Amino acid sequence: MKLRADSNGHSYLLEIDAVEGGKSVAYTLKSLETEHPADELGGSASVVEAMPGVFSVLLDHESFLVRLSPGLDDTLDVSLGPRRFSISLGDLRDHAPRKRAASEAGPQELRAQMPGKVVKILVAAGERVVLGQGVIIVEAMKMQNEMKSPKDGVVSHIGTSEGATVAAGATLLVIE
Amino acid sequence: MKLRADSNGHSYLLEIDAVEGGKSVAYTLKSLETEHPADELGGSASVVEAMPGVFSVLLDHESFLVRLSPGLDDTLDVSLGPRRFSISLGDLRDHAPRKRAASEAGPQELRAQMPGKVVKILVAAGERVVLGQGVIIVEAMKMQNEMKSPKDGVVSHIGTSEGATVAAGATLLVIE
Amino acid sequence: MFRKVLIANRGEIAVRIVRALRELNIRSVAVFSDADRAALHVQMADEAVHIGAAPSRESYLAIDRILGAARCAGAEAIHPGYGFLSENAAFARACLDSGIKFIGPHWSSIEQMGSKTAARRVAIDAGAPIVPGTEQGIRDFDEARRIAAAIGYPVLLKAAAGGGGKGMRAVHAESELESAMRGASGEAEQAFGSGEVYLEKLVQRPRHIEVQVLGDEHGHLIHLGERECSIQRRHQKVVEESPSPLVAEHPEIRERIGEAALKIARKASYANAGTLEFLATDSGDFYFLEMNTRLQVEHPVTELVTGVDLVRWQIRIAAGERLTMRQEDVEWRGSAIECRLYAEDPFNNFFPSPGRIHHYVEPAGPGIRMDSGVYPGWTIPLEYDPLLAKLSVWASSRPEAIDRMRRAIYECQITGAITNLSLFARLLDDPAFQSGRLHTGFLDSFMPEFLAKRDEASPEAVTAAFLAAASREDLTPPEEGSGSGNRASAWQLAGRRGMMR
Amino acid sequence: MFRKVLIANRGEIAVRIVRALRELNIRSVAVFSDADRAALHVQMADEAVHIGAAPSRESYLAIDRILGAARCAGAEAIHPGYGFLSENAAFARACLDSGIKFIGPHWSSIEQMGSKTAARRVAIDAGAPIVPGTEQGIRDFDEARRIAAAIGYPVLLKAAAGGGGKGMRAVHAESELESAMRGASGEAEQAFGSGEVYLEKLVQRPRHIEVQVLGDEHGHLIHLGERECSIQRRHQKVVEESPSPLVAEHPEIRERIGEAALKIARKASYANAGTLEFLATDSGDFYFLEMNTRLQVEHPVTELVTGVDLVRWQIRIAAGERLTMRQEDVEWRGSAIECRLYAEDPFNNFFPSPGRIHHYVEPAGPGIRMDSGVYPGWTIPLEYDPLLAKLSVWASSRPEAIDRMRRAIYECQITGAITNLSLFARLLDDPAFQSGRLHTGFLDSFMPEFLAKRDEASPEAVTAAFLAAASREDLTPPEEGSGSGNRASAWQLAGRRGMMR
Repeated sequence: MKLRADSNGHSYLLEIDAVEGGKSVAYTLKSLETEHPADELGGSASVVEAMPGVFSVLLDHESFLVRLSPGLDDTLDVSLGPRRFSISLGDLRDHAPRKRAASEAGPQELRAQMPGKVVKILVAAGERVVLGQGVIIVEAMKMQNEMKSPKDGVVSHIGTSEGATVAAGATLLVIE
Repeated sequence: MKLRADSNGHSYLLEIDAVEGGKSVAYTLKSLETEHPADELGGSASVVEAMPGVFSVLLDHESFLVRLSPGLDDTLDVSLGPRRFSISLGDLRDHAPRKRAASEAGPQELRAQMPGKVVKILVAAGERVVLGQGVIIVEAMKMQNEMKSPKDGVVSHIGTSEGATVAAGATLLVIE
Repeated sequence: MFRKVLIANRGEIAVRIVRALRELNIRSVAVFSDADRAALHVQMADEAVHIGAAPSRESYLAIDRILGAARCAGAEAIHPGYGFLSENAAFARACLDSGIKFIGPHWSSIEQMGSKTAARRVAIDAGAPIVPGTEQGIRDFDEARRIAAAIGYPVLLKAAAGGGGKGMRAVHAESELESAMRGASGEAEQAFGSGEVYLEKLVQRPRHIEVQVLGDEHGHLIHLGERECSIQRRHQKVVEESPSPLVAEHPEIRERIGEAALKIARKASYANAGTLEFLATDSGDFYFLEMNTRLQVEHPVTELVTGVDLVRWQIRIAAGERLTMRQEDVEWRGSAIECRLYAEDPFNNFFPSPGRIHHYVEPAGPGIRMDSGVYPGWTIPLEYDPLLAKLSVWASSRPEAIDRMRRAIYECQITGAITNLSLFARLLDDPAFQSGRLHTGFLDSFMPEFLAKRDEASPEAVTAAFLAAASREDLTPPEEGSGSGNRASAWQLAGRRGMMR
Repeated sequence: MFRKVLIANRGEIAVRIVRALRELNIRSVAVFSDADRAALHVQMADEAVHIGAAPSRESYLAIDRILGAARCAGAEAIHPGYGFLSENAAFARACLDSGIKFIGPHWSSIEQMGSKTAARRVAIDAGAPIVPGTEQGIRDFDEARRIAAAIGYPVLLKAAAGGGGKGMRAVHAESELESAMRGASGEAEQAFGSGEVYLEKLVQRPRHIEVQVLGDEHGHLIHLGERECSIQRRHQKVVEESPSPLVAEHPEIRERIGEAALKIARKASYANAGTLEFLATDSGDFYFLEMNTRLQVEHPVTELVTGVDLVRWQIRIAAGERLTMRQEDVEWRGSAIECRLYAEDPFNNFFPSPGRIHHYVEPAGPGIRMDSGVYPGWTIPLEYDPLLAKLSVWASSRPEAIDRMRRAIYECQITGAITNLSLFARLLDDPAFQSGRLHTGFLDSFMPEFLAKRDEASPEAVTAAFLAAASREDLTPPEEGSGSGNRASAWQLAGRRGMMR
């Protein structure tokens, strides 16, 4: 079986095949990026779900304890020893590489990264701002965070007000 | 709302009513046993399920951390600090007190208390046995357990064989 | 001894105090706000009383509500933990007036030592070293030159009227003094309307070293050695250890700094647990900064190296018991380190990251102590500080303690909220940290290096994650020629049953 | 130092060794049988190799398979843990022959000290006390009287040919000797076909006290004091502690018993970690019983009081390092207790109770050490011993350690399998246990009292459980006049949403 697998902005082809006996599978992982071909990995693997969301994976002898939790969009957050990263699995025919980061061109939404309270809005709608300029202060857990403009532009929309409680992901400002 | 509640062979009437504001309920607990009337308990309670199966219960100020797991039949196993006990909830109209223990009259099934291997059967079908006589040896976790006859009687049926692996609850012998 | 004690706090420290009370066979009473009904300290205490709304000022900081809860539950004493009301002299006094024992020093000690200037005067009276300098403005260059020569270069010129770095100049030699004075004075004039400046010894790359003291209410006072808390960010401690690597190198410092701490504490007639903070230099000089008249967050490292249970003693002392240890009975063994696990993202300017904790695994085994206020499934409230748990280790030497902490960090799993675990993993690997050359600016100078290199997972680790995800995804086979959206079950084809047995 | 070490074991001890290896920056290789693919030690190790079917003789006892796994993974050394192959001289020798370092004593020490009679001869040669008596049969009453007088009453008459209590008589005074000899001899004749009896000193209500020794491969050997393991059932230890309450009362015993242990270990040219078991009396006499040439289950209590990491040292010693501690460097601090958590039902003759672990909460906080081989959701295999975890505590005194252990037992939650936690809860409350008057028959004499009084939950606790259950039961309202089976939702009517917020 072939799957498209993405992690950290890299795309791979993951191929999994049954092995006689059923205790393990054979797998190969190849980069889908022609410009940066990763070394091909392959071998035999065994996977058991020890607890919900907790998987013991043996790649040949190497032991990995993988914890999966739901991430943003279609991704899964992975916790593996001291490492944290995101992955997603999908149909192989999704050829386009995933967007690495939002493009700097066009309108950009500044979103709340976590639930909190809007302490102060430092700009007005229509105001011109520069990259890195503080535009809004949000507070959570006794800490204030001054969020910066992601680009040079104009504040085209303010989606919240001072004193408001915002949910994670809520649009605070749009900068065009 | 009225419920019938059983624990450790005792039956109670549990009554739960909503309280203004919805953060707690009023409850009363009365014994259903006229011969042994327990003190009536009552007051206000708050219950939150902190994790699946783990409940923080406040009876007025007193704090209880209750863990519930599925028990035998319709019961729930309760773990509360160092205490372990079983409870069940049901319809108030189940008036009959729960059976305390199997009666000594009539045929009795000797069941495996846990999964294990039958090491030796010490009696033959039709053999007469006395209360407390060893009848079968079952092994698990490197330990052998000689199971005893629960009564004087005759071995009417042997439901397993030496060397067999038995599941928890499997009938090993019947003694009439 | 008390029969029932109320804990006027929340989180890991409330849990710590519940544990101490249970070991003393004393009933514990937790208090909780609207945001904390499901919190761990409520679950673990014997009793719990609701005291108000989520904002601290309406619950954990509301003196009347806490005293009301104590009266209502019949508590004979209150342990304030740290933070909240723990250094509030008015609260300690209100407890006294209500006939409830405050587990801590007398309110007058809190009042006296809670003021930095009053505490500084106590230290001076006690003959303990403070950062040398003038507290009044300097009249002219001649006076400045005389004073600077007396305290020794480098010195710091500071605006008498202000703060925040304005009107401040470091001066490393007399030749720089005159021009620095002009600059500082001019800047101060502009910023604060007064050009007055004063002189202080410049402590370069200082270490933050503090001394734990413990005294009973019968006048017996001892110290339990030092903790080094130089790894901090914005004056927030992040990693603490005992012994200080500096003291490990120069053991005589412990006696000197301990004696200085005792002098100050004695002068303040201090009872119960308290901490005296010092700035120290690598050459072994130290200067009193301030006193914390309460239990410290980082008390476990002292408990681990001395074997003294500070919270147990706090309670016993408050109950009037005598401290049975003499100074010469205190022995230090091995090395202890504490990492504070915060729900904050070190890759995003340490912004708090509350959320619902999904996976939660505490490290265990030899030499590990976990003091936690959280559990899996719990949603971290927005209203309080982001300290989730304290992970402490003990080992027979500092290098072994570092090895053990790295192992513990490897085992520790918290998902659902972003934590600073990744920072510790890298910090413990840092050769400068390992060498013990610490100072209060250490973490700030480490951060660029940390941020520049975000750990990449190995290709094998990523593959393992892919295989784990594929084993549970309910992928349906793609239909011939159809678009995306239909997917194949890797595991159906690969024999899921066999793999999952 | 090794780069990779294989652990020829499973369960908590395999996890313990993984942790030590990780702290030493050595890669760990677990091995597993068919029954253990999902076991914790497989999850925690860096590598894991399947070695065979569930029965131990086809996996954990299969020397060739374990050596094969070590070769295949490229491991340079093997740690055998305890049990399984840990005292198998042939295995240790096969490791040597395969060029793989066995982390333990030389195979010849295992062979010599593994035989009780050979070990007894070593002890005699070393001048260490063994239970005094004759090993040959007694010819006549006169000889018996002479020997009994020499070793002192009470004495034990034992059948030379048998065991199991047959032909055994305790004799408390010379006046009883002649009749006892006739009785014992007659019974022995009947039971074993030989009336020959011999005499041994009767150790009454003996304590089981053992001494931990640690030696390097360069001839340097020290002892780390004693552990008291008198709380046992069928020679299976259940609770262990250090110091022994007897030694705490008579501190000079430690030096004497430690010196006796060292004499024996030196005579056997012993290297690595080992334990010498003694029977001891309340008057401070002790007699060598046997030696365990491996790490003990109960090693954590020694680690907690001495601060010495035994597993770390085992590995370092096997790598050829010198033991840097001298005997006079060893210091004992405070008191440690270990409870072995078994999946067995103390109310049902300790019958094993495997099952799927549902809830699993490890105690934490100050002074707690948990060494576990299990996790929630794991199904305990049938094939191996029922030890789930070891809960150890340290505190500054034995009473405080008992208080702490009670607190820890209160926090510890294991559901889905029946465990012996309830036994510990009651044992720790027992005044005789608290007084430290222990002997190997203690638990047997405690059991009737334990079984007679099954703890009843308080009415409040039962009510709390009812309310918890009612809050989640999906009870549908009973239909008017219908039979049972339809039930009402308590929470719907009582405002579930409000209560569950």
